[in-house]
Formats: sequence, C-alpha cells, structure tokens
Amino acid sequence: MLSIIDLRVNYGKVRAIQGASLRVEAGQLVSIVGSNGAGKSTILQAISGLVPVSGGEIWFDGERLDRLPAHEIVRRGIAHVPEGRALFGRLTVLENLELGAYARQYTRREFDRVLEEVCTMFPILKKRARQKAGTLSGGEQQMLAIARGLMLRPRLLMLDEPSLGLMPSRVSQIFETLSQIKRRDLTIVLVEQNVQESLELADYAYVLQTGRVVLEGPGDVLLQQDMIRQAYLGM
Amino acid sequence: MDLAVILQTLLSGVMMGFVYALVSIGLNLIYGVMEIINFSHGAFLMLAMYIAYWLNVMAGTDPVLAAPASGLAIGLLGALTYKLIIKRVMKAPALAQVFSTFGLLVFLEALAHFLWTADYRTVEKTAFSGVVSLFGLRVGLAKLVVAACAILTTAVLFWFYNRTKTGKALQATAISHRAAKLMGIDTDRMFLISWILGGATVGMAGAFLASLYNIFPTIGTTFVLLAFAVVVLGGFGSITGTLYAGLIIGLIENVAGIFAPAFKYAVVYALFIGVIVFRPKGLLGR
Amino acid sequence: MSGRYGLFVMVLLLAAALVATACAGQKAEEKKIVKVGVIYPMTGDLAAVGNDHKAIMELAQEIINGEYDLNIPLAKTRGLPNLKAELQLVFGDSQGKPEIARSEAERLINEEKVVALLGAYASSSTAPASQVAERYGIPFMTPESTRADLTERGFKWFFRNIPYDRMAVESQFKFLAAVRDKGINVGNLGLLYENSLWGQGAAQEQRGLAAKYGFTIVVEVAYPKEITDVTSEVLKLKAAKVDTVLSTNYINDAILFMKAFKEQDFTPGAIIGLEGGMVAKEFIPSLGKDAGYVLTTATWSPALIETKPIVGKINAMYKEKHGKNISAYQPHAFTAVMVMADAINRAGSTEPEAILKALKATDYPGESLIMPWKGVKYDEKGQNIYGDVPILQILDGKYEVVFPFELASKQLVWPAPPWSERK
Amino acid sequence: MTRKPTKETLPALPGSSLLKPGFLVPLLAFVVAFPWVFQRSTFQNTAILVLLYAFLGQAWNILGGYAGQVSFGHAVFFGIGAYTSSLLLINTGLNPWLGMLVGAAVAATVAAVIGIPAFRLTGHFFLMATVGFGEIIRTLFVNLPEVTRGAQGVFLPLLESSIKNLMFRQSNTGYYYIILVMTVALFAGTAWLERSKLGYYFKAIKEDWEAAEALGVNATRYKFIALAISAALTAMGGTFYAQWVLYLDPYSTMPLMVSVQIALVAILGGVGTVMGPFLGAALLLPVSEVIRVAVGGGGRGISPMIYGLAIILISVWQPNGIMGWVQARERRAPQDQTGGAEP
Repeated sequence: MLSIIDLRVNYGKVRAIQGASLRVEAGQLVSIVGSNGAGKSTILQAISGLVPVSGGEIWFDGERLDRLPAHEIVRRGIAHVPEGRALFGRLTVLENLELGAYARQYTRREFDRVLEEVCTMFPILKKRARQKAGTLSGGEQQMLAIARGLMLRPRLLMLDEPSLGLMPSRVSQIFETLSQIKRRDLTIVLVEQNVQESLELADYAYVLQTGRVVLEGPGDVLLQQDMIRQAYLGM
Repeated sequence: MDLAVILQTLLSGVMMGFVYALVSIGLNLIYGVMEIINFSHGAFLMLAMYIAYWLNVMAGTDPVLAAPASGLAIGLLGALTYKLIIKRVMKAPALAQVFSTFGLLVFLEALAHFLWTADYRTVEKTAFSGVVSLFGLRVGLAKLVVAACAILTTAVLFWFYNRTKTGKALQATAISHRAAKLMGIDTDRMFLISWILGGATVGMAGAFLASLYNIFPTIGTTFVLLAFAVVVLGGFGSITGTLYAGLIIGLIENVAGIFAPAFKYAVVYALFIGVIVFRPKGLLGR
Repeated sequence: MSGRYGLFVMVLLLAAALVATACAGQKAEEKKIVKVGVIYPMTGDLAAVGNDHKAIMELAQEIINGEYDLNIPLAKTRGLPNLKAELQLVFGDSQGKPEIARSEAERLINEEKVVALLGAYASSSTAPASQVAERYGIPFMTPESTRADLTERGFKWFFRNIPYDRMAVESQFKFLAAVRDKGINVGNLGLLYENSLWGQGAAQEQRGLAAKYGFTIVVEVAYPKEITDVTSEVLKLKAAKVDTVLSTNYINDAILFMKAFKEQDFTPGAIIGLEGGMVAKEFIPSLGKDAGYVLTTATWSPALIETKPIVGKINAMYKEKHGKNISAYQPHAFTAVMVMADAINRAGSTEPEAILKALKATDYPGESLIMPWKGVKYDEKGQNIYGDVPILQILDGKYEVVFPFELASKQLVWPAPPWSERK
Repeated sequence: MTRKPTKETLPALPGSSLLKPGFLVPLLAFVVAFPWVFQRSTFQNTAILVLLYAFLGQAWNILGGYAGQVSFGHAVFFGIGAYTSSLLLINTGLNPWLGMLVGAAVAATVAAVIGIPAFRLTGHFFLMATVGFGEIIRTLFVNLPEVTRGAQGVFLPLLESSIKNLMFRQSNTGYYYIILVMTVALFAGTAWLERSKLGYYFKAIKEDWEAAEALGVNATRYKFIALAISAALTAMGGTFYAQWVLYLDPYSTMPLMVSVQIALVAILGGVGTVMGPFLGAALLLPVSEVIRVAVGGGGRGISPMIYGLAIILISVWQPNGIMGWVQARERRAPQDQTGGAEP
C-alpha cells in the first residue's frame, strides 16, 4: 500500500534520513522504533509532505507522493497525528473534529455519522464537544488528536508518539484504543518510544538508527532480538 | 461637565470605534493567518477612498453604495500583493517582509499623488447628509450610516469566519500552519484568501469613510497607526477582539479628547504599549 | 572576487551619473542672465503648493523678460534694463525637509550662482535655507513663511513680504475690538488650534493680545493635526460656552471641524480663522453652504480678481495657461519675483551688497501689486511694513472683505445664524 | 548536495571580502579625497547625508542587526541627541561636542527606560512598541514647550566656524570630515564588535534567546547594553545633524519616516554586517537624489514611486540586502578558483 524507497531528507547540512526503505501493507500496523533523533518523526513528516524530500521515492497506492503538497496528500486519505498533537487549542473540540474532516466533502448526514462513529470510540469527547481543546487534559487531548485523524476516515493513519508525556494509566488507555482501531482493519504506522507495547501491537516493525533502517521484521520477532532488548528494553 | 456631554462623547466614541474596527479587521486577518504586518494597509484604504470618490464624481454613486466595487477592487489588489510580493518574501527574513509592504506603501501613495495630485478632495453628492437627533444626542447621518455598515460588514465577516468551512480553515491556519496542512488545508490558498478578505474589508471601509473625510494620498497613514493599536489591543487573529478593541480605542480617543486633546493619540499609544507588555495576547486574547 | 570590484564600479557609476545629471543643467551662458534661486517643496506632502507656485512664478518671469502692457515695474521693458540681462528662475526641490532645503540652498548658491533666493513655504524649510543665505551673504526673500521669529534672528539678508502671524493675529483683535465698539457682544473667546509650529505660535500671540485688548479666553483646544475624529474637541468648546472661536487650522482639520460644529449644533457668534485651511481652495467647495459666515484673516482674497484690475489681468493670463484661477498663496510667490527683480534692476549689479542696499530701499507701489497691500517696504528686520491683513467673511459662497469697515465689500454678519436657520 | 544559502554554509565572517585592505584602502582613499575631487555642494551635501545615514544605520545595526531587536523608533534618540546639545548650547552655551556626549547619555537613559517594558516583547511586538514610544515621545516634545520650545522648534545660534564649535559657515568640507571621522570610527568599532565577546553575545541573543540564556549569557542585560549603545550613537548623529542644519523641530526630526529611513539603510545594505549600513546609505540616498534630478522637480511623485518600487524589488530579490549578494558571490568565489585550477 505504502512503499518508501531509499528515502533521503536533509535539514540544511544535517542528513536526517539517509536512505531508508519501508513497506506498509494494507491492514497492517507497522511500528517504527529507534532512539531520539533516529529520524522516526522525519519519515512520517516526509510521507505527509511536511518536509521536502531530498531523494528517493514515496509511493502510495500506485501514486507517487513525494512531489505532492501536504494538503493533497491528506486528500489521498493519509491522516497524520503528529507528535505534540498539534490541536487547535483556541477552537472547540467539535471544531477540531470538523477540521479533521476538512479534506472530505461530507454531506451533513455523512459527517454526523462519522462523528457518531468516532465518538463511540471516545465518549469523553462528546461530553466535551463545546469545550476549548486547549482546556482538555493531556490524555483527552491525545484522544482528540486521534479522533480528529479518524474523522478523515483515513486509509492510512500515522501516529507519532501518542503516549508521550502521559501518565502511565493514560498510556495503557491509549494502547487500548490503538488495538481497538487496529481491529477495524485500518492501516496504521506507529512511531513510539514505548518499544515493548508498540512491538507487541505491531504486525511488522522497523528499527531506525541515525536515519537508516538497521533492523526490520514482524513485531514479535523483533521483540525477541537481543539488540532490541538491550538497547530499548533494558534487559 | 454635564451628563449630555459625557453621553455625547461616549456615543461618538462608539461610532468611531466601529469604524476603527472595520479598518483594522483586514490587518488583523492577514497578520493572524500569516504573521505579516501589512504596512501598505493604509494605502489600500486610501485607494478605496479614491475609488468611491471617482465613482461619485463620474457616476454619482453614493460612497456607501460604492463599497462593493471598492471592496472587490481592493480585494483584487490584496490578491495581487500576495501573489506578486508576499509569496516571494514568505521564506525571507521577517525584515524583508516588513520592508516589502512598506515599499508598497510608498509606491501606492506616490502613485496616487501622480494620478490625482496632492489636492484634498471631498465627496460632494451624498444621499446621507444632515443630523439625527435622539434624546438630545446628535449624530451626523453619514456617520450613523457608516457605523451601521461597519457593524454589518463585521457581522458578515464574523459569520464567515466562525460558521463556514473556509472560515474555520482560516482560523486553523492562523493557529498553526503545520497543523492546518495536516488537516488537508491548502495553506497557500488560505493566505491568498486572507489577503483578498483583508483587502476587501479595508476596501469597503474606505468607501464608507469617503463620505466622512477629505481624500488625499497620505490619508491612510492617519488611520493605519490607530489600526495597529486596535489589532494589538484586540489580540491577533481575533475578530471579536478587534471589534471590542476598536470600541475601546474610539472611546479612549474621545474621552481623552475632552481632557487633553493634544495628547489623545499619546494616550492611545501608551495604552497600546501597556497592553502588549502586560497582555501580549491582547486585552481579549485567549 | 569580482564581487568587490563590481561594487566599486557600481559606486563609481553612481558618482558618474551624478556628475552627468548635474552638468546637464550647465549651458547657455551666452545670453546675459541673472539667476534667482527658488526653493519649494516639489515632491512630498506639500508638492501641490510647490508646483502651483512654480507655475505662477514662471508667469512672473515671462512678464519680466517680455514686453507687456501692465502697470508693473519691468513689465513694459524686456528683462532687467539696468543690467541688460534676462531674469532666470532656477528651481530647487526641498521635499518639505529641512536638511534638503538647506542642501538645495547651497546648491543654488554655489553651483547655479544665483544672486538671490526665494522660498521656501514651510517655515521649517525657510529657516535652514535662509541660514545658508545668511552664511553666504546672499539675499533671501520669503513670500509666505509666517512664523514670527524668522525676522527676529537678527539676520542681515532676510526679507519677508507676508504679514507674519503676529500681524494677522493683531488684525483679528483689532477686528474684535472694532466689533465690540459697535456694540456687538463678542463674549468669551475659545482658542482652537492645530498643535504644531503654526498653531502653537498663533495661540501664543492670541493669548497675549487677548489680555492686551481685554478679552477673556475661557478654553483652549489644541489638537494633533493628524486627527481623525474631532467630536470631543467640539464638545469641549461647546461645554465651555464659547461665544467666539479663534480657529487656526489646516484645510483637512478645518473641514472636519466645520462638519462637527454642525453635527453638534454648535453655533458660536463667530468663527475667525487665521488663513490656512479657511482660505484654501478646497474649503468652500468641500463644505458648500456650511462654510457660510466663517470669518478669516487673509493676506490675499479671491475677491480681488474682480475688484482690483491688475489682479484680474494677471489672473486672466494665468487662467489662459493653466485653466484655473490663481488662489491662496500663489500671489505672494508672484509678488516676491516682481519685488526681487525690481530690486536687482535698481541695484544695477549682481553684487550681493548692491542688491541688499536696493532691497532695503524698496518702496514698491501698491497699485502694481496683485496684493491688497499699500506697497512693499521693509523695516530694519526685513519685514514688510505695508502688509495689511483684511478680514474676510464667506457670504453666499464667496469671500467678501468685511474689515476694515471702510474697505468692506459686504456688510459683516455677526452673530452667525444658528445651523437650523440657515437655508 | 544542495547549494541553498543556509546559515550553516555561511563563512565565519560574512561579507569579509569588503573588510580586506584590497577593498578598504581604495575606498578610504576615495572618501578622503572626495571633497577635493567633487567640489560641487550637491555632491558634498549628498555625501554628508550618505555618511550621516551610514552612521545612523550602523548605530541601528548594533541593536537591530547584531542583537536582532528591530526598532522603528530610533528617530526619538536622533531627536534627543539633536535637542539636548542644541538646547544646552542655547541655554548654557555648552560646547556642542560636550553637548553631544550629554545627548548620548540622555538618549541611553531614555533608551533604558523604554527598554524595561519593551524588552518583555519580541519580534513584531517589540517593533510595534518602538513605534508607539516614538509617537508618544514626539507628542511630548511637541507639547512641552517650556523644555523643548514645542512645535516652534529651535534655531541654533551661528557660532564662529571651527572644529571646536562643530560649525562651519562657508564650506561643507569641515562637516564632511567630521562625519567621516565619526563614521569611520564607528565602523571600525563595529568591526571590532563583530569579533568581540560582546558581539558574540549579541549574536547569540539574536539567534536563540533561550539557548543564550542557557549558556549563561544574561540576555536581558546584553539587550539593554545593545540598546543603550545604539541609542547613544544615534543621538550623536542627531547632534551632528543639528549643528549642520541649524534648525530643529519635532515634526521634521522625529517622525516615523526618519526611524524607518534609518532602519531601511541598514536593512537594504544587509543587517548584522559591518559594511551593510554604508552600502545601504551609499545606494539609497544618491539614488533617490539622482532620480529626483533626472525626473525633474515637477515629477509629481514619480521619484517616490521609483523609490518604493526599488524597496519592493530589493526585498523580493535580495531579502538579505546588498550584503546578501556580496556573500553569495563570496561563497561562489572559492569554487570558481578550484574550478579554474582544473584543466
């Protein structure tokens, strides 16, 4: 569904991604793990068109993405829930969700149905609909960010550090949600620092180091690898 | 000081407040969405006043009715400004942005001077003359009509900004370009829209003001400094804030005018500095 | 590498361009020519004034250099007969900025070798430009800068034709006193003035003279000239129960105030302006009948076009060329050229000292002036002592002389009728 | 590899080729010889204006270019300098050179007071605050006639021509050399600043305020220092202006347009570079002069039209100013050399 071939991204002189190739099959949950600065977020940003690609190719459903502007990529059905959530804090929860559906020309009725669907997954958001997004708690904000992404009815959902900065109890809640989403046959790319959980959840995973893929394989297989255990799980 | 004077002052302040708000909204829209200060805003206003003036001279159109035409024309000018200048300096240092619009101001004022000389011009044929008297308070009809039009225009813009999909997208872009892109919003289009809307509102404001003021090439500068104060006071990116701030400045200006007219703009600027220092998000910022 | 040389070449090219453009003006020395420099704002905010002045001064030059049957010295003869030379005006652009006015004065003196300077409209430009003339020992004549202390600097080379602000204000008070003597109630005075050089200076004179003539000032309203809304200022005047407003405004604010007076139904017995906005060509067209009954001092009045033959003739010549009547301060500029040319001719020489001597001996006849003055004659400070300042009133959409009473073209109307009773 | 002009690819001293003797010596020779070569007063006056604005632009550059705090209110300091020395000269007969120092001190003090609220702001907000302060202080100057003579302005008394009196009656050469010496000294000082610890701190503040704080640079303190230096120098320029034009009033010395012109000189030349303000002044002022002479007096606004257009074009095509262009050439130069060495 999504294939990245020999991707390179430079920030000025800094080479953030220096030739990474990844594949994501439809219906899979693919995890990308790696230490800080390994280039995980950069890959997601390159896919969604937020950073210019210096080399390589990104293909999505037979269409080349890396020449398209960001808003066109969203229209292809790729939702990106970025690190730090990027909510519209001044706007209400409902308005945030509306904006999540911006790229779709829903009719009123379709919109209501999608909204209902998303809200059954996150009941708390329905209660907070008229509240400013900025006033929500950290966990709630993350829920909203994911919900907003789902409003697109995406074909590919990319999540960047959804559990970052949350209390442990909230973290498990997020992963609960993720597995729930996964069950709905959505294709997901997940970038996480919680390597254990994310690999448990993943169908397939890539390990990134200084802008290169150093290891890949099914999530449970990788979880058994010594390198992973030493580097990320402290075992 | 008797009550009548106080009430009259307040009324006059409120009327001017709406005018200031309308003049400032476009500035705020553009800054809110792009973080670019449009120094040529005053020149846009001036050109709009000339459009209303010439329509009045040539076709006898009342300036208030010229508003759609001048709104359209200045909206177009806004679009051109964005396409030809702003787009090219967006990635440049902030200073280059400041100076590109400043250069445009100099250019447009000189152009007006070249085309129409520095003579003061006054709209002579207007349907709204005379004075309305209400409970002993007096207001020029033209001013009343202008205030009403300002309220109406602001209301329409408010509706657009808060109730339409494009309006919401503008707000989203104002909050974060990156987040807006992730929603599939074409930010480049939003920038263009903000310039069109910014131009159109100040274009309409200019037509309204044409019946109240003398028209000459540098008339815009008089308003634009006040407009900056209004925008800062109201908070960037907030239309409601701009409306309230316009009212506050109109009131302060008029009240200060009673006590120390020579210092009245100094008082406005002092307040303006106070606000940006202690409440940088504006008096009503969130 | 080539970068720095490229830049150097650029600088040199610029210098070359400067030389080229400056040299272009230097030719045609064959005919005997006497040059007089003129400094006005030709660009910038005051450009309209400068360009209007230039137009009428060129007419004056034409009259001097040609033969015209006009009762003006030098009109009937060609050029300056005593020097057997033609007069040439050389214009400089001050841009309305003091430092540029200064530079232009030096340029005209050093490079154009002018024998005298005229200018420079705004007092803030006249001051530095005349300082240059003083330093070089060249006569400087201002046709229209009214700031009082320009003639208080002890300058040897400075001359002023226009009655300055103090004289105009004096005229306001002579008028008020005469009106009072007629048994009309002048009542309390209120000062309304734009808060820059001119307005502040006028207010200062008005304060002094009010005390001297026994009038009471009950309120002073000074406002910044870039004003956008004047309602509160009008309310302040109204609340202070002002009977007579002494109003010193530029055109823009003058119109705003008149509109606000009407809006707030404020009808003082009289509004007396100090030229400026009240005599500007836009004042009556902009306000229509609402301009009625306004009084103002005026060193020149459009009424003269009809009442004084010489003014009519010059106006006809001007109108034929430019399609409009002469207005406001243009006659002052015209007069300055005539008076200066006359002095140079009498001096019979281009030596500064000789011209100075001739200027000091000036006694220009009133009937040859397109001004309403008795003539031009300078006191030891260089001020024209014959400059009278009549008071005009706008009646039926026209400026009419109402004071001095013996020169009145129409009867004074005081108090002005309330707004509601005007037709 | 992309060849985008990013920060990382800049040489250590941007525009340094203009600071080498190969450029400086001929330039200095040219400016020193200028009044002898070009005796016409137009040239001399324009040259004085160029040097004065190069001086003012450099003073602005210390705050706006090096420390990154963009001000649109420098006309206030210019006016304070001009007024302080002139009023002292008139009221107490103080020598203008001493008056210049007093003016600088007053301006620095006022600057410090303005800085207290203004430095709580950054970016556009700081800029807007300086505009506001400019308007407020100008209003005060207009409305405190007891101190400033109000809008009436100030005539300077004519003193005997001498360097000591900072006044020359007949010739401009004296003025020219005084402002030349002032400007050269300031530019030398700036070149020193660029290499000094202080300059380094300024740049650190400009690049990343928080990072500078984290490195132990007291950012606020250095911002105040930059502002005070900048204001004091601008005031010195003001004194020179007063002694040269011999007339002052708040409307012509302290309007927003003067503030903008000061900043414009530095920005067009290239902010945060030693030679930028000179290049900006040398281009901007003669160009507007040449346009004015070429188009003629009755140009009805053609020259400001061209001026405005020029500003737009420069900001669009060379947003880093003339120095941006010079730097781009410098970056290309080494490659050209290696290219030339190969067969």
